[in-house]
Amino acid sequence: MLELHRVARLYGHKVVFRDVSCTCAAGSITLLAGNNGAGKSALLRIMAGLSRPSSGTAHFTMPAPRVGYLAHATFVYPALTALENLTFWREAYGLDIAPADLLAGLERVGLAAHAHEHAGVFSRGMAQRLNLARVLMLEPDILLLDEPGAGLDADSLALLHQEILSARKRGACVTLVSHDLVNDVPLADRVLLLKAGKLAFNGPVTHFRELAGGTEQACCA
Amino acid sequence: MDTLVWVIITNAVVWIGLGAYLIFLALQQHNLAARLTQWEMLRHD
Amino acid sequence: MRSLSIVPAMLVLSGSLTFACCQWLIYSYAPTEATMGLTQKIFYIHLPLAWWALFSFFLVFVGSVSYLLKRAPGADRLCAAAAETGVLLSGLALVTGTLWARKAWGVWWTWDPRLTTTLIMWFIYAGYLVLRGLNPPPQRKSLVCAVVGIAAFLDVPLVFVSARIWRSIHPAVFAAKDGGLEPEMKLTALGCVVSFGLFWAGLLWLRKRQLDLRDRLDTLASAAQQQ
Amino acid sequence: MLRLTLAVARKDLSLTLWRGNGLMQALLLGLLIFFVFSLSQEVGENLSPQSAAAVFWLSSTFCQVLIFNQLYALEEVNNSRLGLLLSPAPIPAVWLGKAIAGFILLLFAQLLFLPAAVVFLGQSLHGPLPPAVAILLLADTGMCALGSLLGALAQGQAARESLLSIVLFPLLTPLLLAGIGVGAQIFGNPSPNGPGAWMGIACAFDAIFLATGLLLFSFIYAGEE
Repeated sequence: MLELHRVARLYGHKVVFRDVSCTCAAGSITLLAGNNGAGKSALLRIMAGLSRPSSGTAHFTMPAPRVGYLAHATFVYPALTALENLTFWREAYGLDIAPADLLAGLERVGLAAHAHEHAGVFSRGMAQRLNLARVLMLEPDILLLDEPGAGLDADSLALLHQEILSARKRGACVTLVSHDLVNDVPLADRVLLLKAGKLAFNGPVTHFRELAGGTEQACCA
Repeated sequence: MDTLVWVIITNAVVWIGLGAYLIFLALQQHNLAARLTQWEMLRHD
Repeated sequence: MRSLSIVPAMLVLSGSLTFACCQWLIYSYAPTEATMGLTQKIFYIHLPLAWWALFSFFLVFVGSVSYLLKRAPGADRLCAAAAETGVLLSGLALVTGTLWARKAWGVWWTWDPRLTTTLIMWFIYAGYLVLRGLNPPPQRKSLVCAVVGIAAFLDVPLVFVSARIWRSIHPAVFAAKDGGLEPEMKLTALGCVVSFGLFWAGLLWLRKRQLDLRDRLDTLASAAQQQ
Repeated sequence: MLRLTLAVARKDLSLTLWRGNGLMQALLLGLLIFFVFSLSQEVGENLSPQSAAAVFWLSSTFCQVLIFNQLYALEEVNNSRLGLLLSPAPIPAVWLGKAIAGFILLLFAQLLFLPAAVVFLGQSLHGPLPPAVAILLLADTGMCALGSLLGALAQGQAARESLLSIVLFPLLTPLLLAGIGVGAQIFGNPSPNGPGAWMGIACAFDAIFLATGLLLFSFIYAGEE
């Protein structure tokens, strides 16, 4: 579904990472791990087509896939209500969804009661749920998540995990950037580990576990 | 003021300007050379 | 370390020397203009400054287009060097222009379309240099500068034409400065432009090479840091 | 593409006009400029038509810089820029949407500046109105095309307003000259040439910068941090 071939990323003169090649298949969850500054977010942006790789190629194997991207930033306009936010994104993405279905989407993330409240008064958890509703509305073929769980309460986190699993069931290709390996490794099918500017590990999660209880600890630290 | 003096002043202004830029370039070059030698010393350590 | 080519330095030197020789053309060969007298001699330095400034800005345009097409960092550095020399030369052209106007017509500034265009260009590219002096993420800065470099050059003809209309609506106080040039004057002016062109090329080359060098040093430094 | 454009334009207008303090800052700045220039008149004397037209366009330009800064700041709050970039529609649609929103806001501001010119600067309207309206619309189109292209350039920088002003102001010179030239005629300073030549300039400017905006916007508005 998603193919990277010898992708490198420079920041000015600094090599963030290079020679990253991998594929992400439909109906699988890939965990993208690495230390701070290893370039996980930069790699995810390249996967999303938000930034160009400094060299190498990144492309989707299917034509015009719907890409959902969920990051720490909530993409929410504080002065619009929850429903207006969602309506705006529907228009911006050119989707044909009835208003009733938009409300159902808010219901799904537990925001139905707050549909007509301004998003500015939302807590971080609520804003991120609204963001999740935006992504779910897309029914993405490719779902890219950049530590969306940071700062969320237990309920929101559980909802997020549930939606990630149902996206996989639907056949989406999910890539998840995470710090929290203890909680997120059980979700994943494959692991990509960025270390010292290279792809240090690329394989199934079982292999990753066998290979290093130690690596896992090192990453969490 | 005499026209000739005026013309000379004009020319002088131009060359002072150009000279100032050349001096700026020279200073920059000097800084770069210093950085380069420092870097080479570090590498030999 | 490979020693640096002496060509640009030679260009600067030979440009200055030939320009010095042109002084003979200016004062002995070219006839003194009838109405303005000696003041008109300023023209011979004013013209090359303005011409090469405009050409520098054209180079910024070319460099910007090629950066957007190929994303080569070298094109971006060429834009930086050309914009700097362009602002320098157009600034000096403005100074000589005002000094000339002061002596010839008793005013510091005339709204002559060419002089006005030079002033606006100076403003535009001075703003461009300010933009370059900022410190956003490097790749983004190059992109933004390239876009501004293109927009700026597309603006130049519009500025010129509008300055022309502006003046013609208000009765022209001063006739065109250098309408009919005598052949000797033309030859002299040409000599000045060419010899100053040598100087300009040397200057641009020096600056571009310097920026290249700085870039390479930065690369080495960050590579060393990463190891 | 059109749907994204309309969505952006509608959202920007509703956010600026009905939510938050919106246009107030830009309007107040423009009116203050009129007031300050009214101080340059001696007792019983009015500003010349040309000066009044210049003040009008000065206010409009400042107003426009603030408007586009604000329009692009909307996406900076929660990084919604990335959300727009992920839209399957082409990116220049965002440029067009913002340009349309800015155009309407600028026109709205100018509707207030015109009476201000009459009241503070003692002007009265002479001359044929259709060419005046035409040049106003043409100049605004060009200003918004360029403003919308460059509005995104200061993204993430401190002192965005002043940065945008120094880059944008000199580039707008042809339009300002056209606006002032025709404005002076409307305020009663007839010229033998009429507005024809200025129309030509404004049209050329619009054509060039509408094309530039369409072609180059996606380079400026990108996901790079």
